[in-house]
Amino acid sequence: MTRPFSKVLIANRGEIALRVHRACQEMGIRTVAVHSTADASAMHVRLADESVCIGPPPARESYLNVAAILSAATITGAEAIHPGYGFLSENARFAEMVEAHGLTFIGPTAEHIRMMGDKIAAKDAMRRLGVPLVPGSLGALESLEEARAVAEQVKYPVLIKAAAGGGGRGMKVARHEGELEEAWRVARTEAKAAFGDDSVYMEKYLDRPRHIELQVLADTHGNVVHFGERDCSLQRRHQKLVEEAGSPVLSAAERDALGAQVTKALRELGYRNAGTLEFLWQDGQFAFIEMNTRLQVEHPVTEMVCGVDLVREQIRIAGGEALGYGQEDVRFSGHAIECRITAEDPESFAPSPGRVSTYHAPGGLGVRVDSALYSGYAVPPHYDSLVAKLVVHAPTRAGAIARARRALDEMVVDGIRTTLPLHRRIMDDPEFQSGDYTIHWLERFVSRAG
Amino acid sequence: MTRPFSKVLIANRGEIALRVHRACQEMGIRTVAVHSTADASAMHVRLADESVCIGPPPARESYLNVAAILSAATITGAEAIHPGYGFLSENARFAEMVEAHGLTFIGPTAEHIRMMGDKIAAKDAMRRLGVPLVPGSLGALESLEEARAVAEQVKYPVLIKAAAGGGGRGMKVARHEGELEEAWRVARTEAKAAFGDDSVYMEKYLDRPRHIELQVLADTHGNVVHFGERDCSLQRRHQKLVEEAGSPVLSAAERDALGAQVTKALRELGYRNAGTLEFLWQDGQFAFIEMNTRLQVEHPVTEMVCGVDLVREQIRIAGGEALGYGQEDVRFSGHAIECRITAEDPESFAPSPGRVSTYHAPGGLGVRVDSALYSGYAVPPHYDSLVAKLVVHAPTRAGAIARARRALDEMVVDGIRTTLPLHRRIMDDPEFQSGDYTIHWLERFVSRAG
Amino acid sequence: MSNGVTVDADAIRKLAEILRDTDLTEIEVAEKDARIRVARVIPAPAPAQYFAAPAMAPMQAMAAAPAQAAAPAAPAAAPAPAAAPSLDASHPGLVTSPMVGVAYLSPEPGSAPYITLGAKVTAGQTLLLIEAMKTFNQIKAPKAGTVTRILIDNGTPVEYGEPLVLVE
Amino acid sequence: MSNGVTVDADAIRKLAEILRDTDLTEIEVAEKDARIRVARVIPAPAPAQYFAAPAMAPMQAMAAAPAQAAAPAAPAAAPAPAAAPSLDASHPGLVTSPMVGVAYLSPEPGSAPYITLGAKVTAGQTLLLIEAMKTFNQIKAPKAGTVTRILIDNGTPVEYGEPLVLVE
Repeated sequence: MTRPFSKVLIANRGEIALRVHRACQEMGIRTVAVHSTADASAMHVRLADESVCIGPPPARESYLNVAAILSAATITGAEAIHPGYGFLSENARFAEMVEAHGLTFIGPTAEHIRMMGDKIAAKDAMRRLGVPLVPGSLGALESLEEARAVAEQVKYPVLIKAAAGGGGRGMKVARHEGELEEAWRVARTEAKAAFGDDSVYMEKYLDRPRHIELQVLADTHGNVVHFGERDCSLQRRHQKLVEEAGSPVLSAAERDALGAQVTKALRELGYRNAGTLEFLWQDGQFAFIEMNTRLQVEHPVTEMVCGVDLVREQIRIAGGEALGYGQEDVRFSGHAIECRITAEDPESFAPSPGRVSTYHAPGGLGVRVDSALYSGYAVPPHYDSLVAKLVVHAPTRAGAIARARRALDEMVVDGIRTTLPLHRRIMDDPEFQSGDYTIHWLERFVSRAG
Repeated sequence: MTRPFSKVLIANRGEIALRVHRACQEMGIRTVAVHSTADASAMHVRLADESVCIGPPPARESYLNVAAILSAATITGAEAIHPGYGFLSENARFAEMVEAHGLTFIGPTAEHIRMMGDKIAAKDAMRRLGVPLVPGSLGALESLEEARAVAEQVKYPVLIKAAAGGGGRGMKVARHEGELEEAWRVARTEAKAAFGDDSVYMEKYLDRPRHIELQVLADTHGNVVHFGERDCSLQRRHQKLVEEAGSPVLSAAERDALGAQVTKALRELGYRNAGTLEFLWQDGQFAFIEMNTRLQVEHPVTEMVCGVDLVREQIRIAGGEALGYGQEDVRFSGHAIECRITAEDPESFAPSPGRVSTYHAPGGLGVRVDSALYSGYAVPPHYDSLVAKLVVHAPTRAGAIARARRALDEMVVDGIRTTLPLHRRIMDDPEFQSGDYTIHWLERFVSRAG
Repeated sequence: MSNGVTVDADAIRKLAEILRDTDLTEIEVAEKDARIRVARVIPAPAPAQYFAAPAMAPMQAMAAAPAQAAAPAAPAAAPAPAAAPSLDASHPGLVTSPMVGVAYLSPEPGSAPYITLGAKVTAGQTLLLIEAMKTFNQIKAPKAGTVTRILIDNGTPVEYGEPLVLVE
Repeated sequence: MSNGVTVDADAIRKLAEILRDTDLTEIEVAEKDARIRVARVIPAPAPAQYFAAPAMAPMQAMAAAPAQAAAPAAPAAAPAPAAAPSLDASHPGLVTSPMVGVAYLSPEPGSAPYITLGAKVTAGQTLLLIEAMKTFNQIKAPKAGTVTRILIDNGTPVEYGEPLVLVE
């Protein structure tokens, strides 16, 4: 068996730390877990071969504490660091420091992380590389007059967005010319406040788009392969709740065409490791919105339909191995759905940390659970509310929905409130079952009586 | 979605009752669980849409109580009965009575169950149909002289077996002529005592065979498709412990050749529903030993490599639906391994029923657990010791073994003794990893120090 | 309560507190003639809470319904009120069903029932019939006594062990 | 409680503690007329027992090893004896590591250590160094007192919160 490293430090917590640990263990690689004092009895700490406490509960002093993590890698003799998602996973400076310490960062180069972290630079790059974009300004808007001109050109409604933005902050819609000036001002003020940078740019506002993203792997030998799309349109406040592979609206030919454009672009860019290009899709048109230079929460749905272990591939690539297969070897089989179960009230979405009195995972054919829960575990209040990902796979989309429904019925997380009831409602909903939904669907669904 | 029945009674318990329930629920079919008083709080009872207590703990008075089960079906309005494995699943009389009550038996015809239940009749049929057999007597031996003549012809060592046999009773080896007479006498005496019938037959004794079986589905429209082989050579006292799909020794061409012979035979036989033909394999030669006219415990490994839901297919076939696909549509992908976790001491194999204080199922990519356990459940002492099937799937056999190993490490069944430690040892063993083992391997492995 | 039992509430509460604090499940304190024993069951999660409760199923409803002797004859599959008065299954005069089937209170449709509430019965007297597999099985009184409850309606499906009649 | 039961809370709590330490499930103590009996149900396995214990990992060994002040300097990654005396992390005089790194007891290789067992220290006096990210961080005494335990060896890797020195 190939074993690119003998020891890997996992700079994360929760289900994704466990996910990386599992891949490492199956590859015969020893793991080092790092954890805050709040996570001393967490699953990723218990299962890891070694563990190092790196700080107090606040993430800033532990999971975002670069010095502590690098020290932990040094004293344990880890050869590489997997950042998971969130935390330091898209921190170019961290990636640089890891390499400066003679360790391998399991991810892209710092240069590419930085490029894709700047939303304007990312779009510039993708435009040059021939990836379709939302019509809009070619970079930051210098003035209100320029904004007005661009809006005339792409036609209202338009969206003004912070160049350094994310999470919906510094983002304003102008539905007609009369709304433009205020949208311009507010977006800039918010951008300045949130990111310390008031650069904004403009895009045509799509009123009923879907969020469709493409998973890519690139090795250090120039091979780039895509693993098809994920439809992540079911979002609430920009948080994905349910993801599917493939998208109910995409044909194999459309997937192939987009995949060819994207892999060509990343090959030219010299990108390496895992990456995801996010698109808005409306009326058959794709528009690039951003690229995530890391593993995504929803990567399992891709693994289910392609039969690939994306984390294993990330580690192999970081170790300098060639993919060893081409685009023609990637086959898509059946349909997969992921339900993100969070420790939140299923109606108010109020966080619900606390002790899990009983945890029982569903089982059987086509059911995968990625979770760091166990009976007796206390979900700490300091971190993300994601506690379990239920992933199902079946030959058809209808079969996957039926499987998700029965697995949700078997799943027990007692002692805290979770979004399990909401997921059951979604799976039962005829509109969801029809596949005809946009990124606005879930907000309306949630606001309906439970 | 197709729904051949609106309500199905599951005439079984434990993980297989749950397995059938899951398939029904995903098809939109309501389920009726039957149970003994010992199983009132069992998982299959809790999850079923309806449940009926059919008798006291002894299986003879509950799970083998035909009258109680048929009454339960009648009073609940079930349209079909799935027998699972064991209990009444290969009872031709039960299948007849189910049909006589106007219900559908989810399985083969009583005639075929009866034919395959008689080991001599089964071999006669398979011989006529061109399926390869172990060289031996053409039916029951009339006399010691005949036995001697057949043994001369097929060459020693030979095996004398009860016609009505099973479970190793009424089975004796004669390694040379001097041992024949005693083997003949003892086998007949045991056969008489165990089965009330002293008919015996003779087979060439294979000294280092593998147990390889072929999974078949046949609909009522003449379509017969096979789903490849399972290697079940890892047995202790004729009980399978670990199963793999595919077999480490079989090439795709050999699988295709055997599959073609078998599907042709079953098509001629007019067989329907699921069935498994068991073979001994040695030096590239297959020899039919028996056919199981039901779902097998180890069916999940086939499901993993073929992406088929065998229970769903059984139900569809029983509902009169055509398979809807041909042999060319069945694809084999990767490798699957099943570990049967039993409530037994991992060294002495002493049964260990009792309360499970903590049950924690492993998760992540390529891991499936079929188990009726939950934290707080008391494993009753009345029934089979199988408490969980851990099934893993990976692109390669080595990957599947590594995945099984890490999943076994994550799995927790506290409060009772289980064979989890034994399975960890097997996965770690270089000989098992090499794939070079026979049906005798496990007995020797187990007898080695733990 | 001059010569009865003195309930020393304070002492009991004190013991209960210790029990809670210490993870003990039982404390017994005895002194001369007095003895206090406090115990608690560690609330191992109750089985019934482990799983998403399935919709009340007909058979489960049936199991509960017969316990309400005074209830109007409801359709067998109608959901029973949740709080049907329960009867201890080990009650010595309780006659339970020895088989799965359909219970009949009279020998044939339209005829008088075998028993009525308050009737005196002798040991071995037929109380009702259970039809299973097209045969009618007589369910007999295990002892002489008075019929104090009839727990099933005529024509009700019954499961094994289900309470039928109380003879006291 | 003249004619009631005397609740000897101290005795009960003491018995509870013994019960916990010994894994017993019941203790009964009788003396003349008095009798105390305590029992407990062994709780569902504590979290630490839920999972197949991984091989003793270096860092876990490190966490345990420093507690043995008198032990000979063992290689950092050597497995620690299971029963290292434990120190309550909330002990007021305990100095714990504010960072992950490597602890050094002297300013430079070969020089005299900052402190020795039994030394008097003043508040703010440097006790040791922790190297993290190639910088050496002085760990200072939080209060004046006597060094009663030194819980790490020179050159030992330490994790966040790990006990270093006890000043009493």
